[in-house]
Amino acid sequence: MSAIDNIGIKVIEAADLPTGNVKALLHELSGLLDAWLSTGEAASIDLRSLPLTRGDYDELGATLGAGAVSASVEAIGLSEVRETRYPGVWRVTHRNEAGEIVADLLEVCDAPVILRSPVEDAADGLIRLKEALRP
Amino acid sequence: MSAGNTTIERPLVDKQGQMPEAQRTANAMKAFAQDFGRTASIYLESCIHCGMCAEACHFYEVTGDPKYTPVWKLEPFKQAYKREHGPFALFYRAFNLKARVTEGELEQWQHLLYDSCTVCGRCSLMCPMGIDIAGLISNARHGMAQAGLAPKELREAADRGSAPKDFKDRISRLAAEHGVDIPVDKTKADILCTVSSTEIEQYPKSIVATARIMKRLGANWTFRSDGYQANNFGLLAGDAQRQKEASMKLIEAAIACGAKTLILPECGHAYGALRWMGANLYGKPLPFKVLHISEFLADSMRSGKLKLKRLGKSVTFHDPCQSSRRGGVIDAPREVLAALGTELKEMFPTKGTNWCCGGGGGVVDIRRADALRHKVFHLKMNQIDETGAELAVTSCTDCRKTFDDGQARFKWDKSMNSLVELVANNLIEA
Amino acid sequence: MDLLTFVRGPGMQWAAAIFVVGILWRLVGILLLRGKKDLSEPRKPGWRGLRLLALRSWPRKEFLGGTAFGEIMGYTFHIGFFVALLFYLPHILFFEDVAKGLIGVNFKQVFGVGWPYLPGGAVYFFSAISVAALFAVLIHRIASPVKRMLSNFDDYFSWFVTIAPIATGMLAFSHFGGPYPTLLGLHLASVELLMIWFPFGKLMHAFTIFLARGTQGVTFERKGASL
Amino acid sequence: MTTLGDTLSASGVSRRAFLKFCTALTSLMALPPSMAPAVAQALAKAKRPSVIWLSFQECTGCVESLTRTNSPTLENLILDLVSLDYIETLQAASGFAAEEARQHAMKESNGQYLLLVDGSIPVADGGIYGTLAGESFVDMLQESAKGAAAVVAIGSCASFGGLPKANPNPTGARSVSDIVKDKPVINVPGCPPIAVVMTGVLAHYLTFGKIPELDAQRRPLAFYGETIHDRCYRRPFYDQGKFAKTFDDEGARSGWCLYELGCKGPITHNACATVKWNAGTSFPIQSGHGCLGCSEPDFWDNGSFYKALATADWGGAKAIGTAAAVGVAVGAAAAYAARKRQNRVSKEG
Repeated sequence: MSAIDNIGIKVIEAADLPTGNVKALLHELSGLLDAWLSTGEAASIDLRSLPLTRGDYDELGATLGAGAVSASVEAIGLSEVRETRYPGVWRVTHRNEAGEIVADLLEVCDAPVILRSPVEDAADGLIRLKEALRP
Repeated sequence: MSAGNTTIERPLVDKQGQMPEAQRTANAMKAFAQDFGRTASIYLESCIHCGMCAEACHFYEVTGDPKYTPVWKLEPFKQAYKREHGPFALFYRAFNLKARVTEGELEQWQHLLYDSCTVCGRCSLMCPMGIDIAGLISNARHGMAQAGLAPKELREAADRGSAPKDFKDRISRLAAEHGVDIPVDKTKADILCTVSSTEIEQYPKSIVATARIMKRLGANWTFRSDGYQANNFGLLAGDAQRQKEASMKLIEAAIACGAKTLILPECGHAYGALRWMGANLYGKPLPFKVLHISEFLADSMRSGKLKLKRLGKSVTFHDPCQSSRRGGVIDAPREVLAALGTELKEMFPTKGTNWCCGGGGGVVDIRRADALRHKVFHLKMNQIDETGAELAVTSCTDCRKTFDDGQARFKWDKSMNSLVELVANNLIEA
Repeated sequence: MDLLTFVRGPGMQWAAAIFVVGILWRLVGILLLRGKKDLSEPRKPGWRGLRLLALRSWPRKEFLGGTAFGEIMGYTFHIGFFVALLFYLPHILFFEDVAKGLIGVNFKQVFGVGWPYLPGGAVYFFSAISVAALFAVLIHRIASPVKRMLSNFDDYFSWFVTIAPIATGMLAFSHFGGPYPTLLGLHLASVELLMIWFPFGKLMHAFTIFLARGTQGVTFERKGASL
Repeated sequence: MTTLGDTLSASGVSRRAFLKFCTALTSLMALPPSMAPAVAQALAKAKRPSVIWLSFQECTGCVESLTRTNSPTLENLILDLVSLDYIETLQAASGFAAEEARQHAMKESNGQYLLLVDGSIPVADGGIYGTLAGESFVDMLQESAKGAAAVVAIGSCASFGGLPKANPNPTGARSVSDIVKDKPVINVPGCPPIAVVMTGVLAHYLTFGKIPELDAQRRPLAFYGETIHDRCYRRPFYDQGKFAKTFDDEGARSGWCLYELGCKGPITHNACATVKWNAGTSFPIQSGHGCLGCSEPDFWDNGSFYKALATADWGGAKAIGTAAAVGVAVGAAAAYAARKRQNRVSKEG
């Protein structure tokens, strides 16, 4: 990426300009939140399937803000889970070992699945715990 | 197809000459072909079937019958053109996109091209594409006449040639009767006057009036028995040969007496026949000026030679289609009426868009067309009544015949006056 | 070769060729016919007569009664159609390409400023009123006894080839009714159908109107007759 | 055949990691996020298919785009999942050993393996313009396709013939679907296709064991269902009529639509506008250049990349000139014939 920067003409990255898609996204989020509260049906939006520019992402971040919880999960790369200012709306960003985003989601639920400890891992953990207890 | 409620004594279609059907269509095609050419082609290639010309036609206006749509009257001529002469004629013939003209079709179109068309040109004025439909109607009539399918009355009148034969005796009797000098057959004269056969038969006073006016002006004028009839039944019937014969008589008579001006009488189509078609029949520009008598009166007025008493009456002028709308003589009669000190109350519509009286183009002479013509006449009566003028004036004998016939039939309280007689009766004697 | 590639390539080439051949064939086929010279003495000397071209474009008040519908619908269609055709950027780009190809001139060089254009929404509106007027006219053509009697295949087919490009253009613009490439392909196909039919039907009135009004204008003005 | 789940857990990948992997895969395959559990369940049971990659008349752009040697990413992880038994460009073995490995793989999982092809197949002069170890590409493809469960044509060359097939196509280049008629063929066009799209298609086949939904050109609808124009972030400028006139005018600098500069976005089906290139960095339009339409058939022959989509090829001045001449000539002939016929008819009728 660095090579591009030292080209003479500085092209104003049009991608920085917000395109107004965020407003539509917030409407959808309010709909999903409403559905979750009334039917308990969780849902999530894959941000990378939408034509969002960097300006849109910044605007999204600004409007959703930060809530009470922010967690990081270390599993084949870092995954950040942050609750937004609106409880029940979570921002989950998965990265791989190289730090590149492989999935970027907005989840509407009580708590994103990635935070829960899977039963299989717990079973393996139990085996290891018992071994550690053996003298 | 029968015109309203009158019973039809004779067969619907008039036919002349004993010839097989194929011969009639061949003759029609022969005449149509003579009228093909760039102008007819430009017009016939431009119709977009918008139907607006019907809105201008008085026959459609009073009947609402779609068959009276002006451009529909051209159908046989248009068919012939598309098959024989258009840029795609080869394909029209090869795939028979337009059928050949049939005799049955021509017969059917006799009613449309004659009884229900006064060739008044109002449709040409309306056509958004600028097609001179009236002009093409005259062309179409050539085919009908050549095929021996012209209405009986017009065919006989056309074949009769100049009438009445005893023109000279009639004029001398008239002169004696009215104590006015009416020169006939002077070898030399500045002005050759002409009459309409209708004037001789029905309105002799117009001739006397003309004579008085000429005498008052001290003009060196004459009638010529070798060329006196200005109205042209060849034109009305669509017989180009008869039309030429009639016009050539006038032209030769004028040349014979060395006239510098030829004055046409109060007649609509006579003006068009000589003023605008004369030179083309003659083959070279006419060596004399041609004037409608209303133009001559207006000129005399303007030059101060003619002084008129002031009538002080309200007047409305009916514009004869051929001289006004299609001929361009619109202002002259109005100048004369002004000189007569009348208050002109124009009809609506008037001048170039005036409704036709319904009798022009030979229709007034076709007996079987009477019922249809009478329907149209209502338009005229309402129009004139609405002006509330005391006097109704026009400058065409066919119109006067139509108005008199209408007045008699509908017991109309108004009667139509002739401009020339009005002028003659109000001359200020020197 | 899919539809869009065909209509943008050979389809357009053939349509343009037939369009040009047809129009010139018909116009030359008319103009080279035998003309008759008028020997009568004109009422006003001098060759004039093109006033009728303009005069006949506006309805007379005496005729307004019967013709108001036709005039209004006619103008609504033509104005809507030509605004959409001449002020929509993709169309302008096509005409500029043709102009540069034929006469090697770019509109900008000649007038210093590019050909003005309207935003898509405005063009869509003009197209819509144009389509509405066309439907009104079709219904009138069927309902009115006069028009129905006069009408033949040419009238209805010409109506179809005229409305098709506008309708498909609107669909393509709004990406409605199928994938865009197909809609654009249909739009161009309908334009090519119009170009192919144009010289052989009543659409030629776009050219003959000047000839016919001109001829009547000259002959009538020569006589001082009403225009 | 060990399942994928066994392989992953054997290599110490926790269930949570596997779940995260499936979420990423679902996003990759452009499926709705709610599908992640279904993907996980299917993936756990999937068997590691054998994959054979044949490279024919190609520029290795597709392989380059797929492997993206500069940074190992999820794509490599996918490649670890499948046992890539033969890829001539990347494999260490060569010559007889390589051919032997390929024959072995084909025999071993006959009817099961996935055949990936990039590059077009020259058929002119008996396929002489493309041979490997004496065997022409045409024969190699037909032979390898016999035992394949499905064939994936990677890149515009394999999908539609691409550059080699561009006019005048001296080698008689053909696309895979022109030759393989009896096997399901998935086209993944693009010049090259986006890495994520390639792995997404592979992952889909791998996860669900069947072919994703395809459009008329056999392209997966998940990635090629919509045009660039439909998903382009500059679309609002197109609708307002704001167009860049040159590549560095005020319009271009403020990111206006590139329609006038020849962008083929409206007629090009691909996922560049959303998935973007180089892990979401950018895509041609975002970098200021119009889309070339590289995932559409014969895009090389579809007119200049810099002529607006609207300017169809109307034939040029010469063609219109000749047409005009022909029109006048035929018109004159018609008028002449009409005059002659007029003379005849006006005499005899």
